[in-house]
Amino acid sequence: MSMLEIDKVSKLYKSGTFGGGLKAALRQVSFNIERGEVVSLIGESGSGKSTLGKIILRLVPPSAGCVRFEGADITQMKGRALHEYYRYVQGVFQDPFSSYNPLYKVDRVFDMVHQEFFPHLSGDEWAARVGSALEAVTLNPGDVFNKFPHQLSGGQQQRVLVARALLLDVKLLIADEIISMLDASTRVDVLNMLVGLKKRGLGILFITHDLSLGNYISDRTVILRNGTIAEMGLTPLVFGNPRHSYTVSLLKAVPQLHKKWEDIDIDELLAAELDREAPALAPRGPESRRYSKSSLAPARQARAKDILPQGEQGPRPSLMDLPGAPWQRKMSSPRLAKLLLSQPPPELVEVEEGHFVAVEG
Amino acid sequence: MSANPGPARAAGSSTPAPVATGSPGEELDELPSAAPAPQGPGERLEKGALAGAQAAPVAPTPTLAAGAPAVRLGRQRWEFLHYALRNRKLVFGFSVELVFVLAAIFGPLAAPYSSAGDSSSAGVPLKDQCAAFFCASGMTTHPSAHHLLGMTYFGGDVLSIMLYSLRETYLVGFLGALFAGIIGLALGFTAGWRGGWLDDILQLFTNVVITMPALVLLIVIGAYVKIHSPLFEGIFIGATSWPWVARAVRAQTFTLRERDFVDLARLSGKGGVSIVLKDIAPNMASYLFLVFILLFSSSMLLSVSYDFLGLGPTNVVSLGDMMNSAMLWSALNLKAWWWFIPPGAAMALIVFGLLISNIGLDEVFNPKLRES
Amino acid sequence: MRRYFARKIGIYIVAFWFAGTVDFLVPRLMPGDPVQSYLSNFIGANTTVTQYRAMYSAFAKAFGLNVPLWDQYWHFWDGVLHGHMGISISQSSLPVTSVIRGAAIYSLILLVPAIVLAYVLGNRIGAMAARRKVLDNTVLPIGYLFQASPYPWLALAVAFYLGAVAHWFPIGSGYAQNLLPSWTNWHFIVSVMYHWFLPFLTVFLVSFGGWAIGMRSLVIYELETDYARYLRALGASQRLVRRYAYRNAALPQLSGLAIQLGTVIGGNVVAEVVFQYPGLGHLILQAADSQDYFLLMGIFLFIIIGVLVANFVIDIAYVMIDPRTRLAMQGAQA
Amino acid sequence: MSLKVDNLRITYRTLRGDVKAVDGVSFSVSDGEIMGLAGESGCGKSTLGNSLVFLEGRMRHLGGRAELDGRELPIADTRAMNEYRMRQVSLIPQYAMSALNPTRKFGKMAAELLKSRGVRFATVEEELRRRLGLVGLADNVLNLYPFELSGGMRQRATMVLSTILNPSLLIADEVTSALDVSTQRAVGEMLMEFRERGFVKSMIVITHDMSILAQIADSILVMYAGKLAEKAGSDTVVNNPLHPYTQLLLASLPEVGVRYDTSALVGIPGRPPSLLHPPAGCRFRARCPFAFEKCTEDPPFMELQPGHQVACWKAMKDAGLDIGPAVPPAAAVGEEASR
Repeated sequence: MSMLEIDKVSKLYKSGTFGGGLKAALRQVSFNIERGEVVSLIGESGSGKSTLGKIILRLVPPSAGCVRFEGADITQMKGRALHEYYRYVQGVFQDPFSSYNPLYKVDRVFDMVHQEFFPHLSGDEWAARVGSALEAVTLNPGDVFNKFPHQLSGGQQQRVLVARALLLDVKLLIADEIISMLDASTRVDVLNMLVGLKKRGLGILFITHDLSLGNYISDRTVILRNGTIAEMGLTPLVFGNPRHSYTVSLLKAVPQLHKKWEDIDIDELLAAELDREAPALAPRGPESRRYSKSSLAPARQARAKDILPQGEQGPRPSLMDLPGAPWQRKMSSPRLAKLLLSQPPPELVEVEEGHFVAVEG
Repeated sequence: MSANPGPARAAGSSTPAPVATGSPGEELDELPSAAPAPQGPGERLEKGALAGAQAAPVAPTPTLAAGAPAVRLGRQRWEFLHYALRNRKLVFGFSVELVFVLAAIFGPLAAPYSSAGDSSSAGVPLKDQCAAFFCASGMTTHPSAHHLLGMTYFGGDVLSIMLYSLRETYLVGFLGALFAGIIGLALGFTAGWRGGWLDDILQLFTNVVITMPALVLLIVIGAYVKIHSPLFEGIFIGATSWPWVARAVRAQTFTLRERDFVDLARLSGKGGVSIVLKDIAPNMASYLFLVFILLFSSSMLLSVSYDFLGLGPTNVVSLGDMMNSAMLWSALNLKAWWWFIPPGAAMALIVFGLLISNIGLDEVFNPKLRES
Repeated sequence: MRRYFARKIGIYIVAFWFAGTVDFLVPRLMPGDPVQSYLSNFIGANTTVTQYRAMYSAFAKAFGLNVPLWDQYWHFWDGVLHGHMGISISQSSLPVTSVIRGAAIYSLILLVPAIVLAYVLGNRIGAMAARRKVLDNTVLPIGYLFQASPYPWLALAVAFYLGAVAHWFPIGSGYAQNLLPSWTNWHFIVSVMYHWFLPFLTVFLVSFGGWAIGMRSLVIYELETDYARYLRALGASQRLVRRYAYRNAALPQLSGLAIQLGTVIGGNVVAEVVFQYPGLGHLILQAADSQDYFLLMGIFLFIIIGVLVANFVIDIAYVMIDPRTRLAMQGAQA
Repeated sequence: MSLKVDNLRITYRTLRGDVKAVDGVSFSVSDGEIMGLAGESGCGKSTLGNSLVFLEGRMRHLGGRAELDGRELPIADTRAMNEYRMRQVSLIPQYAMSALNPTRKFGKMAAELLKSRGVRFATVEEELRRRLGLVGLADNVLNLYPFELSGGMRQRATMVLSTILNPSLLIADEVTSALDVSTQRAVGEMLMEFRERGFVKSMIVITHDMSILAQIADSILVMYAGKLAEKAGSDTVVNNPLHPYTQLLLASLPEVGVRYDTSALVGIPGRPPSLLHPPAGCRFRARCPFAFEKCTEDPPFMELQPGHQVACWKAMKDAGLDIGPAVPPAAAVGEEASR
């Protein structure tokens, strides 16, 4: 049994100004996380990666599917059980500053854990625990105690939050873009610290949009696109031998210091992109993907224009506007939701051992 | 904090939250992933609602509805004090308030014509015969050395009556603000925190109450039951003036709820009530303080109107009552301006002082305004 | 669009139902017996108990109070929806609806121009204050002073200085007492206008300051937004930037107008009472004093209807001027 | 020589005092050059870039000058500067996604903006449409409100509008920061295309992301704590950095293919100094592993190799320059005080 099993998790959001539409943030996503494993969940904005993180942390309920932690379905947990769950699964978020209530001193994040989970521990015992947790994240207690959050650097803030999680008997840490707001010079230290924790047996779900970071740190990689898994597997396989065109195009778009974009064939990238657009059911994607198609050379553009969905010419199409969709505007949300959820995601095929790719087209 | 009009901006950009480094330098520069402030119509509507709410009771100080500041309060208390003492508006407003509050507290003791024989009940003279407590000469008189603000038709000393009235007006204002604040906070927090159908229902309720003209409603109710005490008047005022508070608090809660520290508190096993009280509410503290000031002013103004129309408590005298009897006993025709101008002016000055200190506080809370 | 308005109308229906129910329940749930207190006006020293009982049951029947509460409630709404609001006892036993009609016209000619003018002028001047220091330093304190003034005081001061002392305008009544109300009589209309001015001025002043102050802050806020920064960075004229700021600031002000209505009506009641102006505000207070319950209920419901209609008009106006609401509601995005 | 900035000093007013965000900065950008301006948050790069277009409320010009195409930019004079904005020097702001008036159709806003700059919309409308097409926006965006466009579409519309009058210099402030990788590439290529098509002559691209600059910039200027650290051609900066800060920064960037188990990276310990009261001498001194006594003195921004300028005593020493004896700290302090 895996430590964490994500089983056909779907999430629908209401969209549109007056909540008339529905958008599928996740569609039947399934994968597991083993004990002590670092899994990176990579996706662009709108891919549903943060939503999945929040579902695992029980901050957002899934629309369908379930998440099991050591066999127990966490989506049904309440009260005591949920409280206990948080003993083992914790999270750190993207914006370190926003993670602290600016009115309180940094110590409060530790105090809350003390009150809620270890009320029986005396002050001294607790201080000793906090000390060793801080040590694990290579922080000096004197640097953080009795300070307000704004007096710490972003890197320190994130370390404190990781230390807070370590105070519990944490087995899985959801790290949601935890270094994307840090300065380049301090990022890698936080990454290295996570690696150190992994060596102590901590499982980590490392959520990021940055492929190089995912590659740097993880054992396994899940590439999420528009709420479905495009490719997943052992990190060296996914990055060394990407099989899904989306993964390929992402890798090619990553700005690199020593390899110019020009040396990467944009046409190939474009073709892959357009192929992906074909199925009418592709839920409304992040607009972002779309402009990789709008490369500037007129010839290419003309080509792109013929095949582009209408959205590029005007407002983005909502799921409901897509031509050929079996439903139109008048359908009530519950039915629409059912339809959306019943659409199976692309099938995952194991192309080599430990490497799964979604079947395209 | 959240999204509303005012130099301090909403959601995305308002909080000058240092993101990456936390060094003093951070405020000047790029916050790489700072999301652009949302521009959806939803936000707009909410903003409008708030602005209107602001406009409604007394002073629309949209800056505070912009809800920027709170954060600063806890962060640099000394800094807050530093700017507070240097803010002329704040100092002016608070001085005015201090004078009137002192007058309300000690005034009756010092009133030149307080009833000598009945000092224990000096604060509650019956209103139409109140004159009897003070003096008994006969006709309205101009202000003079003996009667600084003149005398009423019944020979009451205007200054003395006013000093007694201040207490009642303050009391009703305070009670009204208190009740409106309690209702508004409770509903606003509940709706904002829980969301979903409960939010829908509470919003519907809020929207319904907001359309009710309070004064007219009170006339209807007053036709059947007389308001006998300042407490009742305060409750009534509170019961009709909370909706904009509820809306504003709801909107603020909505934005604060999205903050990561709220999620972190949940991950720490905290319950909803505790999170609202310990994490969300304190972050609105400065805003709530300003809200209370606005409520206080609007409650006092409302109570003056009620009392003026004879809908107020029957057994105490208030500033509104003074104007009421002035009108009833044709002070206009008698050209006895001293009968109604001073009480109204006192009221106006009190509220003016509150509004000005409100702006001052806003400037102190909100660093962006401080600059200019 | 339909969805939006359906929602809004839903709110209005609930608001109307709420007001009606308050209207219905207050006399029935409040301590004291309205019939009894009403009868006390007629009872002389020589009224016998039998007479009293007969009178009581007659009036209870007339008021419809002799049937179970649910039936009363049913009748009440039936009456309201058919425009049967009973008869006014204090106003020569005329039907309540016609009494209201007679007074409503006075209130409307007072309120509508005052609200519109205060809104338009207040916004203009507020926007101007946002950019002119001199104006700012004068408009702002004056605006706050108006806001801080209690309505009765404002009304009394206007009445006293412009009426009783300066004799520029009359105070008391809505027209010269020697004229019979007739909206075709030129003299009468002039007289109405003449009497109308001071209460109008009062109601105008009541809300003027608030708009000016609100607009000033909103414009200042808009001038700090990203689009304004961008325009300035590209060297757009101050005029353009201000015009955009003004237009965008006008939107929240408009929804503020809806919320303000209750307050303005309160100010209006006070002004009508001070000036003895024969509008609904004056009338409702009279009805309350003379315990003319049908009239009281009728006016209350009428005012609520007025507020709701005004709200609806504002909703429509908002949708017309804010493209975001308008287009979003056409389902372009939904 | 398109842009020449000489000893520019800009402060930024905050509650705690004036932040010396740009502290004596001199550099130049030639015609047709895309200069990347890199640095971590709070180093003053945005302030520097924005000050060349529009000094916002809290920014103050303390000294120094900027010259564009031989004419001095009156950067301290907001009014006089107006004439240059959009025509000579233009900006794609960091907030490009929210830079359009929410209640005006894009076309109408563009027309009104141009009219207020004395340009008849009709004369540029055709070109505007053409350029919108170039960035993948169809004609009808002119008839749409900003909220009908996605964030990325708004950003591109802003890019086109900012450059429609073919400014000599364009400041692009963090235009790629909030974007996904595939989008970053598209936007980066658009910027290059703008230059190639002559929509803008030269460009300053401000970003914290060195790898983007490695892709699109001709030269890179690295800032640290309000001062210039290094400037050179982008290949030189990436492959042959001379300033320890640049070296360490580049070494800490994970790249695709780098894994911790094969080649662990290290960051730079410490944090940048506060710019309220910046320390004397080299500002990177406290974090620099190579710091020596001389570093208590302010290093000059020197051209050590053709086209390669660095402000670092160690680099100068390595280049065989005589940097003179280290001034004893006490004397340095005294000198500081006497100024």
